[in-house]
Amino acid sequence: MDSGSIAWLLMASALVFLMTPGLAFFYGGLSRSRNVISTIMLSFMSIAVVSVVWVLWGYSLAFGEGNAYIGDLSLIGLKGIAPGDDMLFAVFQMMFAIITPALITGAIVERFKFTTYLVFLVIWITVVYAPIAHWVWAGNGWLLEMDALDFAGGTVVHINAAVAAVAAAILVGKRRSPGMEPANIPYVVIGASLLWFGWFGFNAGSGLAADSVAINAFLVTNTAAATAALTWGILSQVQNGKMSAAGVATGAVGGLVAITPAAGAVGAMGALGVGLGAGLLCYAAVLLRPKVAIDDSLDVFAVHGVGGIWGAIATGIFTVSAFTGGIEGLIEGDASQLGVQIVAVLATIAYSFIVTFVILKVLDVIPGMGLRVSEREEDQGLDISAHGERAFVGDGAD
Amino acid sequence: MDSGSIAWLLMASALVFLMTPGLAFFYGGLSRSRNVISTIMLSFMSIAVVSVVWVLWGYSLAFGEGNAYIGDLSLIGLKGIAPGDDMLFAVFQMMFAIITPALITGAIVERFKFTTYLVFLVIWITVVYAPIAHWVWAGNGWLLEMDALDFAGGTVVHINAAVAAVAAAILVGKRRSPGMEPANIPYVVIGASLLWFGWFGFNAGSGLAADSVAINAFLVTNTAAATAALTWGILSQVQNGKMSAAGVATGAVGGLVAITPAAGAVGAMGALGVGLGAGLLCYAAVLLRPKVAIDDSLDVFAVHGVGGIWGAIATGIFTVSAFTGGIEGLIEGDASQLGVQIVAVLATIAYSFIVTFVILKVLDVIPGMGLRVSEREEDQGLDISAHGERAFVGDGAD
Amino acid sequence: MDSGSIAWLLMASALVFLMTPGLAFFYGGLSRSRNVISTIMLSFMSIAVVSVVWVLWGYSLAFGEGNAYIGDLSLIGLKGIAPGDDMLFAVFQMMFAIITPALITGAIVERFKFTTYLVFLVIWITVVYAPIAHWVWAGNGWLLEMDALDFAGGTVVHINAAVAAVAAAILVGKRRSPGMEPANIPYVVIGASLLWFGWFGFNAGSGLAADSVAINAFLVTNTAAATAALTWGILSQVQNGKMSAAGVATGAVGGLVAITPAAGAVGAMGALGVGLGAGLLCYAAVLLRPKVAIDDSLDVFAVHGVGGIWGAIATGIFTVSAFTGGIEGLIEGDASQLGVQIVAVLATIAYSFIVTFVILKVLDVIPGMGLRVSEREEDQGLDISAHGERAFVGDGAD
Amino acid sequence: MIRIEAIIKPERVAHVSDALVNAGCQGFFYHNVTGQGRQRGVEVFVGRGGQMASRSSVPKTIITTIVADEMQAKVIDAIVGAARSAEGGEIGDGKIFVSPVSDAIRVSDGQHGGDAI
Amino acid sequence: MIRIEAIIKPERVAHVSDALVNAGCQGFFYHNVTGQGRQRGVEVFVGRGGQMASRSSVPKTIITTIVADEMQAKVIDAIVGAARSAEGGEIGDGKIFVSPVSDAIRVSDGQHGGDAI
Amino acid sequence: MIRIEAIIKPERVAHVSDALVNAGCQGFFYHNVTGQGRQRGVEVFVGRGGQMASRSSVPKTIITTIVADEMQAKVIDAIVGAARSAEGGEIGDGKIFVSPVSDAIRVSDGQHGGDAI
Ligand SMILES: Nc1ncnc2c1ncn2[C@@H]1O[C@H](COP(=O)(O)OP(=O)(O)O)[C@@H](O)[C@H]1O
Ligand SMILES: Nc1ncnc2c1ncn2[C@@H]1O[C@H](COP(=O)(O)OP(=O)(O)O)[C@@H](O)[C@H]1O
Ligand SMILES: Nc1ncnc2c1ncn2[C@@H]1O[C@H](COP(=O)(O)OP(=O)(O)O)[C@@H](O)[C@H]1O
Repeated sequence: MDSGSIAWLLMASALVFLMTPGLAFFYGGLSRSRNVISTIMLSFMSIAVVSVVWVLWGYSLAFGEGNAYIGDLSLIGLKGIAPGDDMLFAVFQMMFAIITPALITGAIVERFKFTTYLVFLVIWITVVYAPIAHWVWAGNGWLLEMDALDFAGGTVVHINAAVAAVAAAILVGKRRSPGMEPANIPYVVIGASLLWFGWFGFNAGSGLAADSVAINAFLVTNTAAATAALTWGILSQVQNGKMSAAGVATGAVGGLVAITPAAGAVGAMGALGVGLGAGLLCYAAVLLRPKVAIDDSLDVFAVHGVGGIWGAIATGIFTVSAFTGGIEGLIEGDASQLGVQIVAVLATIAYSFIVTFVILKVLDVIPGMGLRVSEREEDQGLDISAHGERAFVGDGAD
Repeated sequence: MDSGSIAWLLMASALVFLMTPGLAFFYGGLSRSRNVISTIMLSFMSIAVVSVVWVLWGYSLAFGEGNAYIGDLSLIGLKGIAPGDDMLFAVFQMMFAIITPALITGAIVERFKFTTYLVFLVIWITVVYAPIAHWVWAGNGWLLEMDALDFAGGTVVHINAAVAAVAAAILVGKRRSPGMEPANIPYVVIGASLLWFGWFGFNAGSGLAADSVAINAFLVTNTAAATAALTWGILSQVQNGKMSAAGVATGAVGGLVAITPAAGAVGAMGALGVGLGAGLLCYAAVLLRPKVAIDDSLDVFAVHGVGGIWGAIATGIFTVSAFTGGIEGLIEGDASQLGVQIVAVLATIAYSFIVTFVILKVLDVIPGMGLRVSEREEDQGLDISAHGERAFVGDGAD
Repeated sequence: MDSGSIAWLLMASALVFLMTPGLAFFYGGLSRSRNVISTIMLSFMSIAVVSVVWVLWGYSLAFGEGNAYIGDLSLIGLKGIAPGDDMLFAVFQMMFAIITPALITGAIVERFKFTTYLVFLVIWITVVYAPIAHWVWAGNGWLLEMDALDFAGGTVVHINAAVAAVAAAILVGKRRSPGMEPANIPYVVIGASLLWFGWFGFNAGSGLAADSVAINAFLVTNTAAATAALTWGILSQVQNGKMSAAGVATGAVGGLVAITPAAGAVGAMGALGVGLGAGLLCYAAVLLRPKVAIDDSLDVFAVHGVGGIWGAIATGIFTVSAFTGGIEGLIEGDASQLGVQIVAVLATIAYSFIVTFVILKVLDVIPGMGLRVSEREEDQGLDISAHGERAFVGDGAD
Repeated sequence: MIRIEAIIKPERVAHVSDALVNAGCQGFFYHNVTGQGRQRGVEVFVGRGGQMASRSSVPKTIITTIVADEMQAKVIDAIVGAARSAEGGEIGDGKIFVSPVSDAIRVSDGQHGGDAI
Repeated sequence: MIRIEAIIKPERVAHVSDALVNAGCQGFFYHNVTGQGRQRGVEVFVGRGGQMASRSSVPKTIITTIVADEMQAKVIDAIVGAARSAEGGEIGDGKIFVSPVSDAIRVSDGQHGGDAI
Repeated sequence: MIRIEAIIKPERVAHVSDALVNAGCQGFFYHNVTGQGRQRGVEVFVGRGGQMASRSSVPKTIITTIVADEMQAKVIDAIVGAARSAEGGEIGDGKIFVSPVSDAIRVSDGQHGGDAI
């Protein structure tokens, strides 16, 4: 890699890193005030845990030679990876591995047992994330071989996390008494802003070079996010006569999710379409969610699942062959890419749901583990019961 | 562009992007607590709205061929702009177009009707921002042809926004009962910090290359901001015996505004002068503002107007011909550049004020529009009345 | 420098800049609520003051030719430094000079007199920071000549600040009534996150190029931080049955401190060792601190001192000759580097402690200065008494 | 001596405190509470902001003043005048409660009784 | 008329306010306080999170309702039932205080006395 | 039973609560309010921090304890002693109000009256 691309990839890695604290604040602001710290920690600890796992064996399992379905242990401890392009790739990819399980946590806030979660993190990265990353991005991965397009991780990151979130929400059960209003809307907005900012690295870094692909990815990322945010805002205003800030922030995230797989395959006009669809579909999904019996508390599926699936399909629709070196989308007249995209989505959904479900079932019955805190701890709020801290201390004596 | 410059411009674009959330928090912290969300949303929605307008027709109007006064519609939808240098320029410029109207909103917080604001955004970018950007930065713009120096947008962004802010404050009228103390000083500081951080991209990216011009712009940006912050702090301490954190943050922003047009034309010593002047003048302007009948609530004119005008003039004074390829400043003995700078300032002021005034007058009388919320909504606070949300929910039940 | 390296260094400078606001929030969140602004301002004003001092004479004293112990005044006002590599180096180094005294302030929050602090800043940068920076990083500095390894400033920044913090805490005395719980844990987490984010620039920028050294530094920085955060989290959970978010954030900072001198000399496995050691040692130090009579309020020594010393020694242990161009560490069989590292640490400790102590002693007796606020001001909280502001204003009337 | 406590809309605090001063009130204090009464219908967005719900409890502010018995009518009139919505009185405008106080002491000089308030 | 004021654990507010509504309470309000009583033992991390300490004062919520005298027993029963810990009553569950109120006035229509509450 | 309510400077809470414990007070609670009285002159920066203004209302803390009637003098003395400014008493040090309480109930065991406080 030339020094310009190294500079951009270093920076893009730092940007993707910042997305996880951004997510921590996004989710933290949406929780009720007695669970703000615990929600933040669910994301923040993903940085600590996954960084270590990735260096030790995660990268090797995801990107080691292996076979079409999983890597191997040849690169354990990053053995044999000298400072250079491969190491930079390992670093950039690490940031993706960090944020993916953090996304899941939106479904289980305010009641999941924290220590069990830490164990879950280790296992999930190993047996769910690493294989799916291998399928999509490793040279010999079976989905890559099928020419499935997933520029920056729509399936690996978003659909994967969203489906795992549903499995986790089913198994941990509903919150006993969910708060009504989000605790801190400014946190939601700063969280969404940091996510958006970091997503420039996520998408525009995924071409692994500072070149015209990166420039286009940057433009379409911003366009789709803005379009989806605006769409959500207008829907909110029209339906309720008020424009929810949390809603607009959510719309932006939905747009970012949807453009992720397509960022290397569409232009600005395609991005408008992707963003518009994301705004409409995620909005509808969030409205429908309370009608479902599953307490996916912060709407992980409605945003990352619906947005991610829409993005994967939209990639099949809007793909411009000029960007993809020949692969055509539906609009250009070729429906076959759409089929490939759907296979990739379905495979991810099936694998992620089943394996996540099994992991959690097992953790639930292991003595000393268990998925759920006690009633008392839940009532008290996890900030005090699991972390021994209060988010905001402002009484006279302090 | 080589890959190093692409890397820097991608990053600079992301940095300038982050300035608008930074501004949202800067302004949000200065508002009273029942209007924190609404103040944040005035900035945040500029990202959503202007990003879309820019891609659709804004960029074309600003940078299409056209004539000396405005571009044309040849680049509508970014048609014909392949991924590459031009697209990168369009992205970088988009971030400037986003933050400019967001700056205006400081003058109208706590009472402007949100839906009207969204319409205003679309119109203002189209008929005020795009033409002025064309004058100053398009190859055939009349101010560029005059050799007016505006490295990173002192006139286009700051003076323009400040003058529009005055027009808007006049038309929307005073707040019924302004809060006394800012709601959240830490937000003001983090906002100012993100602005400062992003301004490195704003100024050091404006040379469109990772080269010695960028390095110098980076240095002088920091120097002017620090000098102005320190100047304000000392004035505050001497006059009141206490040093206001909001004041120091404001001083920094004033310094950043003032160095913006000069960042490509002065060295470190010039930056000290620019910063010192900005600190003194903005401080004085903020002190004088309550004596004026116009409720420019968060002192947009005192900071961006006064700072911007000072910066444009200072550029005429401190310009070093070694940086500008021959153009000399007053200190080097040539007064003519000062004259050119003044023409650019006056043209911007006149155009921006008149056109903004007319736009708002028209919006005020269109049925269903109107500039101002009802008394009841203003009393209740716009967070609840326009956004259906409370910034901080911390009562026992939540 | 090629444009890729310029791009990276510009960005790295911006990243290191952002660390100081990050620190402001990290420390601000750990204070009690009536001192949040004042704690933030102690860091923030370091940006304003040190930026100016650095340009005027600080850089010259640190990196001017001079002798083995200090630079000279040849580069005063950055005279003769044309825009280019040297200016970029001056900018990058400026950011280090800014954060170092800000680190000290954790030891003196809630009682140190603000105006005296500003004077202290100017003197300390001049007579403590600049010489030590010269020893370690200037071409003719005596520690550099000894081949002491301090890649990114473990001694210059962290040990130096920590020792000065102890001197300051001794002289200013204990707080009259320390708050029990931190005022705002989310601020602590966002502060730590911005520190971590910025530290990528701090360490991976210190090789002054976008190359394989930077890539490795980036990887080991993240690895050590994550390992230390995880170590602290586990210790906290095992000892108390709860996992403190402030603790995990502190662990991360400890890991970042420890890897700083080693980032150019170790690989990923070495970073795991450095991080593990940092987590264990800083945790132990924080536990022991209350047993000491010195009120180093926010544990500057326990984190930056202990972490920094451990990092310097660990560099002697884990250094891999492949990275350092021949210098071997203890594990590779050469104990001599360890000796050199210890000399560097001891010299820094002795010089920093003694000179800081003397400076403060003198400031204490100068009429109008003095180190400590009045009892009344301390009781009232420094936010109101020194800054005339309240951090959070949320009562009905506002 | 009596305590007069008014639970009002937060946006009316400034009006009410001005009215108290005009009515000759020596001192008072206020703080925010969450109240529930007949008023239904502060519509707020819930969750991610997709849909609105009506909160049964709404933010209110309580303003409390301790006055001499004979001030009761005057103070209540002042509060009612200032707290009532511009539109002429509506549900949720608030309530005033009066209760007995047996003594008051000023901390600074230890003065007791009526002189202390 | 009487004021019934219950100082309870914050996490019980929703239960208690439901119970008040069921007991026929017209209105009430609540806010957070910091309380100190016999309860010792909210363990919190201090400083940088290295060690825990027991806070003598703990976060509590006060919920207040003004009711007619004859409601006293019913309301108190309702509160006790809803505020007591699932486990069957423990230190720190809170206290209820009853005190006299001499008048109530509704701001919107100026109505006085029992009809106003 | 009486309620003793002291409105004091926030920075004195720790002193006052220690004094209450020493005076044998079983329990108490406190919360922040905004108060207005004779005290003028907390100077705060307004707007962007260019100029200062004197706030007529200032942050205060109310600390409340319910005690047996005979404790009145002792508790008031304790509060006055702890709340008065080091300098020996000044405007703004606060006020103490005493009012009647008719009953107290402990939630955990349902105990009534004097034994409950
Ligand atoms: N009996 C009561 N006890 C305590 N607070 C009450 C009582 N009745 C009403 N309130 C408070 O007064 C506020 C206003 O009362 P509400 O019934 O909404 O409207 P109105 O003031 O028109 O009667 C409520 O939010 C509630 O907190
Ligand atoms: N005499 C009192 N006056 C005021 N508040 C009290 C009094 N006694 C208790 N409280 C409050 O009630 C809360 C619960 O009391 P506590 O003694 O902890 O447990 P219990 O409710 O089992 O007696 C305390 O936090 C305190 O704030
Ligand atoms: N009559 C009153 N009713 C309610 N609160 C009062 C009354 N008088 C004073 N206060 C409260 O007591 C606080 C202190 O009173 P202030 O008049 O400032 O000084 P002092 O305590 O010296 O009289 C005020 O902030 C106010 O909130």
